[in-house]
Amino acid sequence: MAAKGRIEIDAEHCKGCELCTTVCPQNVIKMSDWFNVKGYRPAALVDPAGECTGCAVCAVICPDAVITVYRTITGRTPAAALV
Amino acid sequence: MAAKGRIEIDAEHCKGCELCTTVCPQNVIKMSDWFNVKGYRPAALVDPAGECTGCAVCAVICPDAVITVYRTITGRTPAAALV
Amino acid sequence: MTKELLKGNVAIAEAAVRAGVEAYFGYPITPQTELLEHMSKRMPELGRAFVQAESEVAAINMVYGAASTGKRVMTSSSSPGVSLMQEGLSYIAGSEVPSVIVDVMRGGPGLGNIAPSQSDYFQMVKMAGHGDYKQIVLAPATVQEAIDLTLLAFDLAEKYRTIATVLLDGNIGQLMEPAELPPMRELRQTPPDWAVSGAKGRKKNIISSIHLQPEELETFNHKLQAKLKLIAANEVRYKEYMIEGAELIVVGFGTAGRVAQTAVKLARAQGIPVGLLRPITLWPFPEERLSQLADEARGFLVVEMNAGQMIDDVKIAVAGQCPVEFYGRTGGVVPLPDEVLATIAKLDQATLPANRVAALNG
Amino acid sequence: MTKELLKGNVAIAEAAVRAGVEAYFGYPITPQTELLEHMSKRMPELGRAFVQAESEVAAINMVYGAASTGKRVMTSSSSPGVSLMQEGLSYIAGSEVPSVIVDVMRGGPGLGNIAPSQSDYFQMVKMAGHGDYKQIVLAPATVQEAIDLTLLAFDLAEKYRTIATVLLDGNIGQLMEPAELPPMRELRQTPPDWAVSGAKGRKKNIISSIHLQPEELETFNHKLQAKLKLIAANEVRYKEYMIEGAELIVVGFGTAGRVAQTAVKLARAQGIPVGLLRPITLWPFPEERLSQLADEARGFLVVEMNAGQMIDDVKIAVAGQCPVEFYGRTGGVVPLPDEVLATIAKLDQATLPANRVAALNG
Amino acid sequence: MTYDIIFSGFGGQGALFAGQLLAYAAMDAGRFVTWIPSYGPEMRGGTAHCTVIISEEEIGSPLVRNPSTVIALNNPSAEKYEPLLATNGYLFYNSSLVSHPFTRRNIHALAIPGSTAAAELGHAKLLNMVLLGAMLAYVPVLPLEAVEQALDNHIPARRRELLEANKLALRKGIELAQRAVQIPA
Amino acid sequence: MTYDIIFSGFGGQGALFAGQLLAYAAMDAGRFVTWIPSYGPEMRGGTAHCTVIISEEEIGSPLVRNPSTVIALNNPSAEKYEPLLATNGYLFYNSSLVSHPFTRRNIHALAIPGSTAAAELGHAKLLNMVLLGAMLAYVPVLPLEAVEQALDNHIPARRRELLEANKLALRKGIELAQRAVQIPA
Amino acid sequence: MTTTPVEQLVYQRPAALSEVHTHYCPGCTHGVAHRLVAEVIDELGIRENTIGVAPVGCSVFCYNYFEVDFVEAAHGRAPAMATGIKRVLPDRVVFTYQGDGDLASIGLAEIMHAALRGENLTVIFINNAIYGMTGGQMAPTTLPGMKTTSSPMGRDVETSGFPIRICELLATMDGATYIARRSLHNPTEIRKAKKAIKQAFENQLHGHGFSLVELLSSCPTNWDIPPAEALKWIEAQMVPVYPLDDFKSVKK
Amino acid sequence: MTTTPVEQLVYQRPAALSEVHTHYCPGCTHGVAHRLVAEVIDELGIRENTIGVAPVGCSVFCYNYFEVDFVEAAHGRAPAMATGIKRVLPDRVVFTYQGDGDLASIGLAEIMHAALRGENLTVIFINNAIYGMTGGQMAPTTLPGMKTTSSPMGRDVETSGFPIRICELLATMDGATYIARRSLHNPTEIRKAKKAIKQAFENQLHGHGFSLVELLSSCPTNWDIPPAEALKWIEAQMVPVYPLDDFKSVKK
Ligand SMILES: Cc1ncc(C[n+]2csc(CCOP(=O)(O)OP(=O)(O)O)c2C)c(N)n1
Ligand SMILES: Cc1ncc(C[n+]2csc(CCOP(=O)(O)OP(=O)(O)O)c2C)c(N)n1
Ligand code: SF4
Ligand code: SF4
Ligand code: SF4
Ligand code: SF4
Ligand code: SF4
Ligand code: SF4
Ligand SMILES: [Mg+2]
Ligand SMILES: [Mg+2]
Repeated sequence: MAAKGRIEIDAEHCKGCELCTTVCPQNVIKMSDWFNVKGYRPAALVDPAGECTGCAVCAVICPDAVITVYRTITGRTPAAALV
Repeated sequence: MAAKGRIEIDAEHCKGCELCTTVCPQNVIKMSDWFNVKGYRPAALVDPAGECTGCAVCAVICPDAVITVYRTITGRTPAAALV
Repeated sequence: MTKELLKGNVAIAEAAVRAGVEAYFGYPITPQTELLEHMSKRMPELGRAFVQAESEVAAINMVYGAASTGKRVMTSSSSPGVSLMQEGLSYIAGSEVPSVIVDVMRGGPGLGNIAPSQSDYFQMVKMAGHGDYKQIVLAPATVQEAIDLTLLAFDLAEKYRTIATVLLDGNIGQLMEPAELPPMRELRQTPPDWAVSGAKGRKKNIISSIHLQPEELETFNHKLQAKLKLIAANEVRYKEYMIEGAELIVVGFGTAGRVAQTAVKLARAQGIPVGLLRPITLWPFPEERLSQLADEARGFLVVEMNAGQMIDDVKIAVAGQCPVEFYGRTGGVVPLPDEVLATIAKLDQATLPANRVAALNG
Repeated sequence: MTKELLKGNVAIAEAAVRAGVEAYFGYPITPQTELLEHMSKRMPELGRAFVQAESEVAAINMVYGAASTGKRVMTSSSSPGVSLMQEGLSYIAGSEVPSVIVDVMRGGPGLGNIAPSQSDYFQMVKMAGHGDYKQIVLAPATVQEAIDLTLLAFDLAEKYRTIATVLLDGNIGQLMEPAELPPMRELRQTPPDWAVSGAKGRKKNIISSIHLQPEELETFNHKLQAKLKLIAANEVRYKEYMIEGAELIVVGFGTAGRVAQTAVKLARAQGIPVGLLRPITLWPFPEERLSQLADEARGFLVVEMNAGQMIDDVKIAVAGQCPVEFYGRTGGVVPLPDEVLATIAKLDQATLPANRVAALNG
Repeated sequence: MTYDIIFSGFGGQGALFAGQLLAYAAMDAGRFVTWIPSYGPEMRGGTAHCTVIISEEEIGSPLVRNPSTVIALNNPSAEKYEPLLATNGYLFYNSSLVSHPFTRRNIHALAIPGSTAAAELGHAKLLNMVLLGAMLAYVPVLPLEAVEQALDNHIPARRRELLEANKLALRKGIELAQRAVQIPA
Repeated sequence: MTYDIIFSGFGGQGALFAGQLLAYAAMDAGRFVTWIPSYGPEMRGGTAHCTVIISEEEIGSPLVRNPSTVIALNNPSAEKYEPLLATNGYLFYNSSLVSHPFTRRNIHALAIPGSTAAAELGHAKLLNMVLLGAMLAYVPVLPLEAVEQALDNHIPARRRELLEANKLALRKGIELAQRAVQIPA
Repeated sequence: MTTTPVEQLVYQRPAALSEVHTHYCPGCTHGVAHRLVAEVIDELGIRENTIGVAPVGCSVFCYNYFEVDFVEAAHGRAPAMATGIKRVLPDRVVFTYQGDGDLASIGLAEIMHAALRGENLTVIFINNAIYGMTGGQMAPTTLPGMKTTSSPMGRDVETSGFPIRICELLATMDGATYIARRSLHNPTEIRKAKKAIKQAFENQLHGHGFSLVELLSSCPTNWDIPPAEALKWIEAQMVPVYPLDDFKSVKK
Repeated sequence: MTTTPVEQLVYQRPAALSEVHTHYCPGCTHGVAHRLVAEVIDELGIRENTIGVAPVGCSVFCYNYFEVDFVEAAHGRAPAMATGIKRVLPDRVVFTYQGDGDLASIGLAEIMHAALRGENLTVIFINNAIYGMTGGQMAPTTLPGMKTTSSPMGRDVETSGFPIRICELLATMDGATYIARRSLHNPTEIRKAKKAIKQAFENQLHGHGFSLVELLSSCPTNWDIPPAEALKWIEAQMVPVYPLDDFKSVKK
């Protein structure tokens, strides 16, 4: 009963600290190679295989609270927010 | 081997707090009925029977350090100061 | 209301209570302790806040916090304690929360002694904290004035969102005189719109003294200076005594002003044409009135219980129009009328116009 | 010795080291932090005392302690930190232990900002602590002066057993200029006779600021005031620029003085007869020299990086002989030469004698 | 008429209270009045004194150099104030304790055996009232009744039980004053 | 002759060091010189700039409103200083990053592709030297040799290994300046 | 029982956190601490009833980052200022947010006395072992041997003393009711930190008295360690000196 | 072996105590504490090598009572002043003598940081549960329910907090090496107090670091209890709140 997830990163407010990339268990967050207006390379979800589980671990560590997490659970009533 | 003692009270610097009188085991310190220049009734050794042992307990408690204690020991080399 | 025989310190405390002070924070120090002690009894009785702070530094910052909510708050101390409050005062000035401070001055510098003095003039009037601000300084000379000025301090503090201080020497704090207390005021129910109180149904409020960009801080300072100008224009207070026809002007505040008043009376009895101006507001200073008087006067005598501090402000007002002499006692010594009288007589002699000297000699 | 490119803050620190400072106590604060950081490296290296104190209150009291032993000691801070030192400074003044304090001023009031400012003038010059004292206030305008005045501060502090301060705005602290450091001085070996050091073979020494009896405290205050008079008579320092033939006098210290200097040069180029007096000692203030200049001058312009503080002292010196105008920027904004030039030009116009106006118009 | 009166004694002898009582009486009588204590270091154990000024006019200085009247409850006070008393001034001293030899000829020094009288009245604390009474006999600042009234009105609750005794002491003072030896006379 | 030069860029682009290097060179050449940084809030992450004044005479104000020369390492600096530059002043900008459209006709704005050049030279940190070199090509404040000498004398130990690279960068700057497009020309 | 898949929002930025870019350096866990506090405020529904007290330190501007009424205190005096507020508005939730220089150095007397008085306050204490704001000087919490700009040879305990353990100290005081240390160095610890913060606020709501949560936090900039490594450094270096625990938890 | 009886001096006023009348109230145990310190100074032979730091409080004039070099500190700042002295004269013996208002209220940060830094100082701390000098206001050490001139209804722990236990607090600090509480309420306890004071000075002589001896002391005047009863009050009321013990004793 695998959960499928997805995150949105507010790239203009991301500071490119890379913390999310180090904690994602699915290893689906990568740093972009472009700079945002503040001069940082923002993180981005790179998840072609749909491996993100929506576990929200990335959001838990993001110091700038720029990650929004969604999850689709097949098979049962969605759980309450986890954080 | 009883020790015989004696105290001297610097009456002009005594503040008449009475603490010495409350701790003397031989009960040989009494408050005078005259006033010193500072307006206090000084304590005094009243020891007609020579009961003071020179135990120095009075000196230990005197907040104004106005008591000097002497002791005569018969029978052995005098001990070092006790306090 | 009838008069009661009241001690200055207690009168100020009770006046503050009647004025509706909702929180008092202070730390014991002689000679203002009766003020704190009175508060320790009255405030809990009335269900208001009293905290004996761990220090004057903490006390002034408690004032800062409570004042940020728009409540009426005060603290009191004496000279060394007030020195410790300077950083806090600067923050309060920088964030414009109304606060009332009472300073019952004692002898300095350092630990000095607890005898009456006026040597906090500079630190209270010129503003001792860093940055450009001024605080209103009210200097009572009688117990009744101490009461009235305490009330005024709360009103001015709120009207202008500023620090208002009551500055007295230990003598006025310890003095008993008949005086009348005001009736108990209603407490204000709704906080002013700038106050913090929880952002319920409105944008959040922030109380802060930071303006990181110099230009922003300068804009704030312009606003602050404009307010200070307004206060200077509106709130000057002083009392004159035998000023009619006076050719010599004595200037003194608080106890020194009272002593000078007796000396002026004695001098007039000797035919010396002298009058007294007793500043009630030390800031704003009655500069304009003194400058007017200087147009006509032969000389000024400043009497202070310090080594000469208010004299700077008198000199600025007099602007060289006539001599400004000084008589001061320091270290808690209170000048007595005969000393001041002798100084007046000397000034009289020294400034007699040539024709009168001739007349006297002739 | 050759010149080095030195930052004001570092230059002061190293100058103090060369002057033989044996203990430094301080607390980090921008814009003086480089000073403390330099000390944190240099002092332990030389086996001397460096303590990062828990606060400015602690720092000044550590200074008080170490100075009581007769050793050379110093602290440094910036405006809010200096406010916290006021009680301690009053104690030090009251017990006459030589101490050196550096204040690198920033914008206020309150937390304000960290940009350069001169708004501690009152708190440093008028003395912000309680009681009647003054401290020597040296105001460098260049890095070389910062070095030289730091040395002088130690010498004067010891000579007069007083507080000597070096007062600079953040700009001078951050500025780099070529300057020459003095050679390393020998440390003094024997403590002065008033110092505490253990009562070995002599009567005990006491360092204290208490004089419980008002008369005793007054006697002490007389002694203190006499010393202050002596300092005022001996230690006035200032620098003049294009003062020959000047009809208008600009007065400014530190960065404001430098900016004014450029403005004066530009004004002279336009034919305006203006000169600059830059006080180097703010206390004692060059009152006499200004008063002399006022005899001849058409007007004064005081330039400060505050809302107008030194202007009081200029007014007292000028004593109404001619107008005293003010140009100030606050909140960390640094005035630029063109602004000052414009103000000079305005003052020139406003004070032109009637005949010259006629000549110009005619 | 302005009266300036100093009350002086050891802490605990009641100098401050006696002065306050007189101040209350003056206030009740509609006069201007100031009461100012010595405060500070000398208080602990040492001497306490206060200055009371009573006048028909607004009072300037609450302190005087040369008081017109002094009440000296102990020897140091007598020593201190003899030279300061105004010419023709009155000095009432507690002759039970004071041994100071008065020498000025241009003052009225009245010996009042206050401590003895107080002891006789049953309470050492009445000393101050005895001397205050004595003063009232010579210095027409206020009538005895005004002071008695002030006692009724302003005596603190914890001293209430001594109310009558205080009044007796005042009267005793008057009586003693009337037969007191005056130096110089 | 007095030169007032502002170096401006992001923190980390080396504006402050470039200014300091020039100041060292000026000092070694016996000139009067002041170097003053912006300090404070804008430093963290934001823009850093410094003003260098080099003169034959004693320097009064260490700050100027209208610098005669500006080195702008990033876009905000170019935006900020274009309007402030003195008439006929020089503005050297890092055209690899700066997109600001210059509009003033009475200044010399020179596009120097500094970041690109620095990258080519092997180290992004050389950007500041490239621009400084460019400036030396147009503004006769000091000869290149003086600046190179200053590098030898004053470069901090931790940057020593970049010494030669720094010199190369200076020369590269001069070269780029010589073929730079001038706006307005 | 199977239902049709629904995409659900699992995490979003808390409403009590303002929609502004903070001035914190990339990867600085001040930001994490802010987020946790904001989440707790949201969950407890106290946003409109809360007053925050900002310190002097890197978090000086935190008044801009929370959607609650805020005051900005003098360096170290936040507990005194909070006391002033709480005493006149006892039914508001008042919290301070303070760094280690602010709370443990210059403001030590104020925090201890607030605890001693049992002020009904919540204190969020950010221990990053350094003075961040002023450029990396030694703090009372700096580790032995740690190099800072004012201990260039490393903190020498002989002359500069030992790291201060605030929780251990405060736990000895009768007035303190909840004293806990947590860390922000990984998601698991961050979740625990949030629980502690929540308890510290709940304690105040229940009128229990003084609560403080110390959070071990990173300063990548002044430690000169990249953000992710900085978190490892917390775990490896700081946690041994500053053990994570509840030091006091009194339910009344 | 019997010898002829010789009268021997058993006790006399210590030489380090000045021959002056103190200003302390009759029966105030500040005097006892002074005597003990003076005796220890004599016994250790350090009179000419010692510098004392007086506080602001009833013992403000203690510089007049000891025959050693002395400085008088600002209220609460004696540990800072002592630090300043000790850092420049490390081979001198430096001690502070402080009351509970001085040390535990306004000066709490300074004493804690001196301990934290492990300053090699000796602190004599007089806990009399009151502000003596200023006329009997509440101190941080005032007992719950105790009436003072600033807690006229008795100290209410809800609003005024709990008694501060300085020894327990300081014992948590790594920099402190000897922390002990004793009492002056009877001769036995006084003897124990002296031993502790001696150890606190010896510690400094051996360079061990920060030592503090807290002494429960009477204030007959402001407690309004006669001297002898005041000592009983210490035993009955204070000792239960302030247990007598060595809280820390590290030999290096
Ligand atoms: C009275 C005073 N002293 C010093 C400063 C300078 N100052 C600002 S922030 C700070 C230290 C902040 O460190 P910390 O509390 O640990 O917070 P962080 O920046 O590490 O989060 C200092 C010393 C000041 N603003 N006011
Ligand atoms: C800055 C400052 N605040 C307040 C005072 C007033 N003051 C003098 S002594 C004292 C309290 C002393 O109490 P404690 O330390 O307990 O000593 P004790 O008199 O009981 O021995 C206070 C508050 C002062 N002198 N300076
Ligand atoms: S929600 Fe979990 S799996 Fe998805 S990106 Fe974030 S950390 Fe990775
Ligand atoms: S943790 Fe947040 S700020 Fe850091 S890189 Fe990831 S999304 Fe960006
Ligand atoms: S020495 Fe002992 S026995 Fe003698 S008087 Fe003193 S206490 Fe009493
Ligand atoms: S203890 Fe000392 S001061 Fe007290 S009564 Fe006895 S001798 Fe006198
Ligand atoms: S300096 Fe340190 S604590 Fe401050 S914001 Fe940057 S990383 Fe965070
Ligand atoms: S007031 Fe108390 S502490 Fe002070 S001397 Fe008197 S009894 Fe001792
Ligand atoms: Mg920190
Ligand atoms: Mg005490």
